[in-house]
Amino acid sequence: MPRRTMIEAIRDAMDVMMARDANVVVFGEDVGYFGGVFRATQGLQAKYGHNRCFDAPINESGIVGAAIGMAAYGLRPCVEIQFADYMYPGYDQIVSEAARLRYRSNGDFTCPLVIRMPTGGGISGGETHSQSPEALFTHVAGLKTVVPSSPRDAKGLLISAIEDPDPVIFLEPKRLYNGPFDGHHDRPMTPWSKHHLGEVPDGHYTIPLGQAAIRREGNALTVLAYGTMVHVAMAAAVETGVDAEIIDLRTLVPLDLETIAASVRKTGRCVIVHEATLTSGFGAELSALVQETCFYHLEVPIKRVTGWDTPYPHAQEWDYFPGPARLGRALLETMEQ
Amino acid sequence: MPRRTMIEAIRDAMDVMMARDANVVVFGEDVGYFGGVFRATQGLQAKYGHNRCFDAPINESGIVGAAIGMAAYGLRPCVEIQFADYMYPGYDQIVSEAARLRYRSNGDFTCPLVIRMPTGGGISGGETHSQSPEALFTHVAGLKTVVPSSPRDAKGLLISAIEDPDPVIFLEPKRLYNGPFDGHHDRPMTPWSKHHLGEVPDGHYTIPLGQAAIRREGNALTVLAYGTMVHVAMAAAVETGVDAEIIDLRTLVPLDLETIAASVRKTGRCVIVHEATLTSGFGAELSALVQETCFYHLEVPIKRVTGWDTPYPHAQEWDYFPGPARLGRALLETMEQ
Amino acid sequence: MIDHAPLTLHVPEPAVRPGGTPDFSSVRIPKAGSVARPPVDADPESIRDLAYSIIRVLNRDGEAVGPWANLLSDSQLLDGLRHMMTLRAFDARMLMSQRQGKTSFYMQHMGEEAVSCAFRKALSPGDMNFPTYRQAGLLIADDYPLVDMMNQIYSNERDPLKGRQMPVLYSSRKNGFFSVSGNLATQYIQAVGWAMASAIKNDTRIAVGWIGDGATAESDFHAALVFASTYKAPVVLNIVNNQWAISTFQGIARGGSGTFAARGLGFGIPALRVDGNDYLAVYAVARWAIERARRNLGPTLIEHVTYRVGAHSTSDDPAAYRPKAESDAWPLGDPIIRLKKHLIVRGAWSEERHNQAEAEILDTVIAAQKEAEQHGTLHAGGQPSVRDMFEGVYEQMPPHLHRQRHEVGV
Amino acid sequence: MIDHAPLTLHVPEPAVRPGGTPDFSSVRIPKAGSVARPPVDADPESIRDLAYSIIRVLNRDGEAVGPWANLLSDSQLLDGLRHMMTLRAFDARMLMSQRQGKTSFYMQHMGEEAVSCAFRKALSPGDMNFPTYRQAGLLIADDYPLVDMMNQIYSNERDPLKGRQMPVLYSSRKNGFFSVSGNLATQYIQAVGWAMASAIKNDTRIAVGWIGDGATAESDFHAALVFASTYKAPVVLNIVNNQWAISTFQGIARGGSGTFAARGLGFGIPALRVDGNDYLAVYAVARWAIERARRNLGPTLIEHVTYRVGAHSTSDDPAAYRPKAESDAWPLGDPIIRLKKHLIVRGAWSEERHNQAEAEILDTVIAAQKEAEQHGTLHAGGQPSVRDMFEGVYEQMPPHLHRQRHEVGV
Ligand SMILES: Cc1ncc(C[n+]2csc(CCOP(=O)(O)OP(=O)(O)O)c2C)c(N)n1
Ligand SMILES: Cc1ncc(C[n+]2csc(CCOP(=O)(O)OP(=O)(O)O)c2C)c(N)n1
Ligand SMILES: [Mg+2]
Ligand SMILES: [Mg+2]
Repeated sequence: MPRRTMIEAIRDAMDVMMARDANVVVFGEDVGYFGGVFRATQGLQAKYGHNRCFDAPINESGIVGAAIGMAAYGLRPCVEIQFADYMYPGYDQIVSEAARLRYRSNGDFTCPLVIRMPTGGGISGGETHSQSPEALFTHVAGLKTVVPSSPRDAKGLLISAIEDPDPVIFLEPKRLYNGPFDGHHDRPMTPWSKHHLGEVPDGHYTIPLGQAAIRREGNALTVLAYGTMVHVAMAAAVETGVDAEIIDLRTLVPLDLETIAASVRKTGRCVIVHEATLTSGFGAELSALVQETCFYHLEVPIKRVTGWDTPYPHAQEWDYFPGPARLGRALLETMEQ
Repeated sequence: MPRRTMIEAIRDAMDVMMARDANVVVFGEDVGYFGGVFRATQGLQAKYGHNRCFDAPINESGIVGAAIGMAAYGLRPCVEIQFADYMYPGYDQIVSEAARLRYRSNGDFTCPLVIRMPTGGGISGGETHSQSPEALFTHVAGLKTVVPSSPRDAKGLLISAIEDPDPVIFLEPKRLYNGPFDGHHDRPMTPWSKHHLGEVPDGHYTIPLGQAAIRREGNALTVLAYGTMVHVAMAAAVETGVDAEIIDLRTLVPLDLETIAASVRKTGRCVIVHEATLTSGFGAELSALVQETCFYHLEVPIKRVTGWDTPYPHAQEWDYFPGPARLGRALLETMEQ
Repeated sequence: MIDHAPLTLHVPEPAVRPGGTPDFSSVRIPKAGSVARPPVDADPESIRDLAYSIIRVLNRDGEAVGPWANLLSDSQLLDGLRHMMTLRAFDARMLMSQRQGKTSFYMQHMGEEAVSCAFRKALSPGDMNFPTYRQAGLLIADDYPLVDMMNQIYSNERDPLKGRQMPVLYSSRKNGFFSVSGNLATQYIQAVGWAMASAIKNDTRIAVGWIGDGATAESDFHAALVFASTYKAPVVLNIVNNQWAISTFQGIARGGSGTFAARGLGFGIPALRVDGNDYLAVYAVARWAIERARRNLGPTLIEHVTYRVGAHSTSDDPAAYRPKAESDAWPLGDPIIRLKKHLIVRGAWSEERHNQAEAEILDTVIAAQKEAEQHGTLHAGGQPSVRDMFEGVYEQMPPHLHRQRHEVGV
Repeated sequence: MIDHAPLTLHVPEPAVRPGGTPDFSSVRIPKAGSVARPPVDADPESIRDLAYSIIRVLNRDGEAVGPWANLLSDSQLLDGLRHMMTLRAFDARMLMSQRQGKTSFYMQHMGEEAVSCAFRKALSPGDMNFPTYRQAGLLIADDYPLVDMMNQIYSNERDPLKGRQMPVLYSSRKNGFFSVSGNLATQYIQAVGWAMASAIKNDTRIAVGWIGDGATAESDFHAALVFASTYKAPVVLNIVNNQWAISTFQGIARGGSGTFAARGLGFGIPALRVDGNDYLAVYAVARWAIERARRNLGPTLIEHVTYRVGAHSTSDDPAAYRPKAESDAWPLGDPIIRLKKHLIVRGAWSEERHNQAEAEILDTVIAAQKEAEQHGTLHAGGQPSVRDMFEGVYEQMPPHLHRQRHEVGV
């Protein structure tokens, strides 16, 4: 099976969908001729024409707002926000318009729209190229929120997202674009070609939204992770020797609560990890749900291991980032309690 | 002591501060001559001049952005967003600018800014006049988030907010403007003049940010509430006869976790109530924190009683609103477990 | 810089406030027929004066004059009159319903009826409007059933929007009427996006954006103009300048620019101002702009100069912020009276027929109202279900909403 | 509408792409000295042609000509030259540092040095700039220590911003340099707010906003123009049109409008275009606009026409999206070479002195760099502390941050 980086897989998903469906259009800042600052759309303009893949003015509200109009017309726009940190100017269009159009019009108009955005830190990007704003989407009824952790998932999930009849926020952990980064920033990087989930089938396939994947089976403890943190969790489990079951959520809304609950009922212990700021992060929702559904199976408190409640710093990046050492300590503490 | 409605108390807070500090300025849509659609700023332009209280163009990003510039200059702007539902166009300025200015400039520039916004439903306002977006602020490092539940608190907290050296989001439950609404929408409304917290001292006083208030002592169960839900909780406790301790959080960030934890350790049971959508609402953070700090004291699962994961509907308002009946059932269920 | 006088803040204020005497003498009103009609492919730079004038067709004597006249037949004009009268009667009844507690909220069009009624008639089937809450004339002039509008306003069991949306925020795709948002200006850029989609698909349908004078200050107005200008989108962008936002006069949004239409000039977008109380002028300008869009010549910005005679909504009382007599002093008159007069001058109408039509229209509106009320009003009779609240958030209900609906037992 | 041809989408494209031959022959460059200098209180409508021309002072022969000339003495011009040369040398060293891994990121000014260096000299103490990431000339021309800039770039133990902020996003209140945001355009409306505050306080200080051509598409650009126009804020709003956003040419942001300056016209804001590679012209136009603001005449919009010779940042390679030779073909030349030539023509400078100055400046920059590097670079030597990460989120650290800091044990 062909090996692809996550960027290649994402590009391939758009390519496959643009070829299959003339209503799929792709635009955003620098995505046309140049192919995007992370090159996710490279070659698409040349292949499908200026009509289907083009540069947008630097106006995130305009990008999302225009895409909503296109979606209402009947297209399936898949737009790029250059960094998730820059989605805020478009947040009103996402929350007040895309998310509620079907509901408020009782299905008279709908919004099949995908908004891709690179997310997460680890690239020395400071406070404006590192954020993980997923919780700002999961709170909004009407949105689906997806965070892939591998090339194979990224392609299958993105195809599902483009085919979905409702707006999907597609958060791409940029630190995973080129390899399964596990938080060991001081070690040489493993490329996707050496990882089994770097195997990406050609052509059309989907991974359904709303299904988690168990990345590692274990009996002692459940780790809930998504995106980059899946790989950090794998490293932490190996390094600590904790018999952790690692669940890759893949989709935050809708959430695969069944898989989560089954695992926590089995292990009785749960650690949640994400890169976003702690307070009101998606970990809070996960913690609340696990507590609500598995209360009588929990042996020790659920722990959250996350970015701190500060902006994402430039120089102290690795102190902010919840890496394998910090997560490993949490795993051991949870086992020792 | 004088009795005031919550609107009068809020107006009085601005009046007191404008009189004390020439750097306090007030502006927003319709706040000048007219005094705001809820009349919170009525009379301030006449009293302090067009320089200190004026109408703004309908541009929430402009209102917040200009206020940030003014705060950086050295003023203390206290601006109004007409409805919390309309803050989204200004969200970028709040999150990316106001919240991070002190941090990113290492205190070279600061942002003493208050953003007032009417919040919550119960006025047949449908999806765009009813929202409770507090969790979208609590997730953002650098912001403080306040939700008063009475005239007395509203005035004291707003004065604290205006005097605070950092940006404060001040969410005013609009259903409380005229009385301590407890969710019984079919009963005649009690005015603030009949409620002891409608007694509002004249002149300057503060209620510190970050201190919760116990509104009702109880031993059987702890209810965590804020804003309108404080009064709903009071009604539910009385109506069910559950010996509930009701904590009015008043400030969500910084949070008075000590008061919360002490209560839950005492009661062993906790119900959280808010009007916002369930998923990733502030209740999730509260649940996670209670679970983390009181795990070994919890006898039954923490319950969340909230608005549903739908937009706020127009006709089905009272099915959406977590009223005393629904909360009462949750209290009883929590006691029965 | 010690030699400079201190700076001062300039805060624009309307000429008069309650207690004062309205005075519109400074408002320049060009003579009907006096503004040239350029070819639709004129260079925007060559017609920039249109952004500072007012295109008018009906003169004081009720005659249609000048290069923008003579586009509509008697029967078309009679239709137009009927639409405007229907909208006004509809508004009056629904205002009353709101006061009677049959719904929560209402927004009327008094004085602005010509804008949406006339514009609608210049469009073709399949074109899509992105309206605000004050363009119900688009539906009425397209013969959308009054009873369905009322069902929506009442949030009753037949409400096409299932009680989810506030009154007057209609939606009707098949009438080219995009779901109205409660948020200002958001729909302006969506209109541009829809138009871009039509161009991408090599369609011939065009889009129409609508915005109020106050809402032009919103940032999405800019987004729309940028995108429309860059991609030459086939869209007509309407600004309805009814002189007031809520309590805020248009000077706060307009600032130092002479007109709202002028905003288009910085984008190379042809910009026209039209007498919004002149059915014929609105229609003529609409036709011109729509033809531009349809011929792939790109966007046009139109400022409709009109006046909001009533309150902003049922939630405010304009007496608190402007003189009561201001609407009477408004120099562009009433659109219904002006069209009626024109039709009489044309010999196609009379006072008697007008009175009769008024009575008939009222009957029609009342009949619709009775029918709607049989299906319930906001707090009485048939209601949308609680189930409807949970449905339609997504096409397929996800598990968490299933759980929540189950919790309620519906 | 069956008789209409199908619509098509217009997507602007630059004249040439890699492989093509750069051609700026369609760019209208007015003769130096040919644009009139109106009084600062001229009616904006009467000077709208300034938004479509280019104010230039230095002609091809290096002479300063026309009504905008003769404002600066030899020594002021020599200072200007030194500032620009320092900025260029600084950029070169820091680019190299970035390539050596001493920091994560850098953004250079090559070709645009005149804009910020000249503008700064027209300001008075206390005035406040709201810059983007490409106006370090504002600091250098104000004699801000190079070593402090480098400390920031290196995020080292002396970084005034404690390692929190990305390289080049400086902040220096005392130099009238507002904390640079990583988000585009947000600071434009903040500048207007700061200016309004100054007016509210009857101060005499003015504010200056800065934005790039690409970022004018952002909505906060509109917010700024609306507020500036409405409140006649004492602010100068600069657009640095360096022809490119990242890979996106200016046509995508500009659309059908002839120029970026034209955007101001729809707001009644006087708008000027200036040769951004002409130190004297930038200074003259800055003086004009600043005087307008200071005299309470309100905002001015200035489009600085220049060219980004280097990459957008260290993260991109322009060869991927434009011909390599494009910068050489750029018709406005190099700002340093032009000012140098002018000074030689004036008899105040020579090739030898220039070479000597270049060497001296390089020495100064290298000395600063050595000093900075003693305090560490991004991954080596002195570092800001982990404690610094937790501090400064609020004035007083709230309990939850205390707990988190405690968890880390710092
Ligand atoms: C984003 C947003 N901000 C504020 C409001 C509140 N609001 C509703 S209508 C209105 C005034 C709009 O005035 P204008 O655009 O002139 O339209 P008109 O009502 O006159 O037709 C305001 C401020 C809103 N609906 N949305
Ligand atoms: C809100 C936002 N969107 C996108 C970006 C990413 N970005 C950084 S610089 C840039 C291009 C800006 O171009 P221009 O305004 O012309 O400035 P220049 O770099 O040419 O000086 C982009 C798209 C950003 N920083 N902020
Ligand atoms: Mg209006
Ligand atoms: Mg640029």
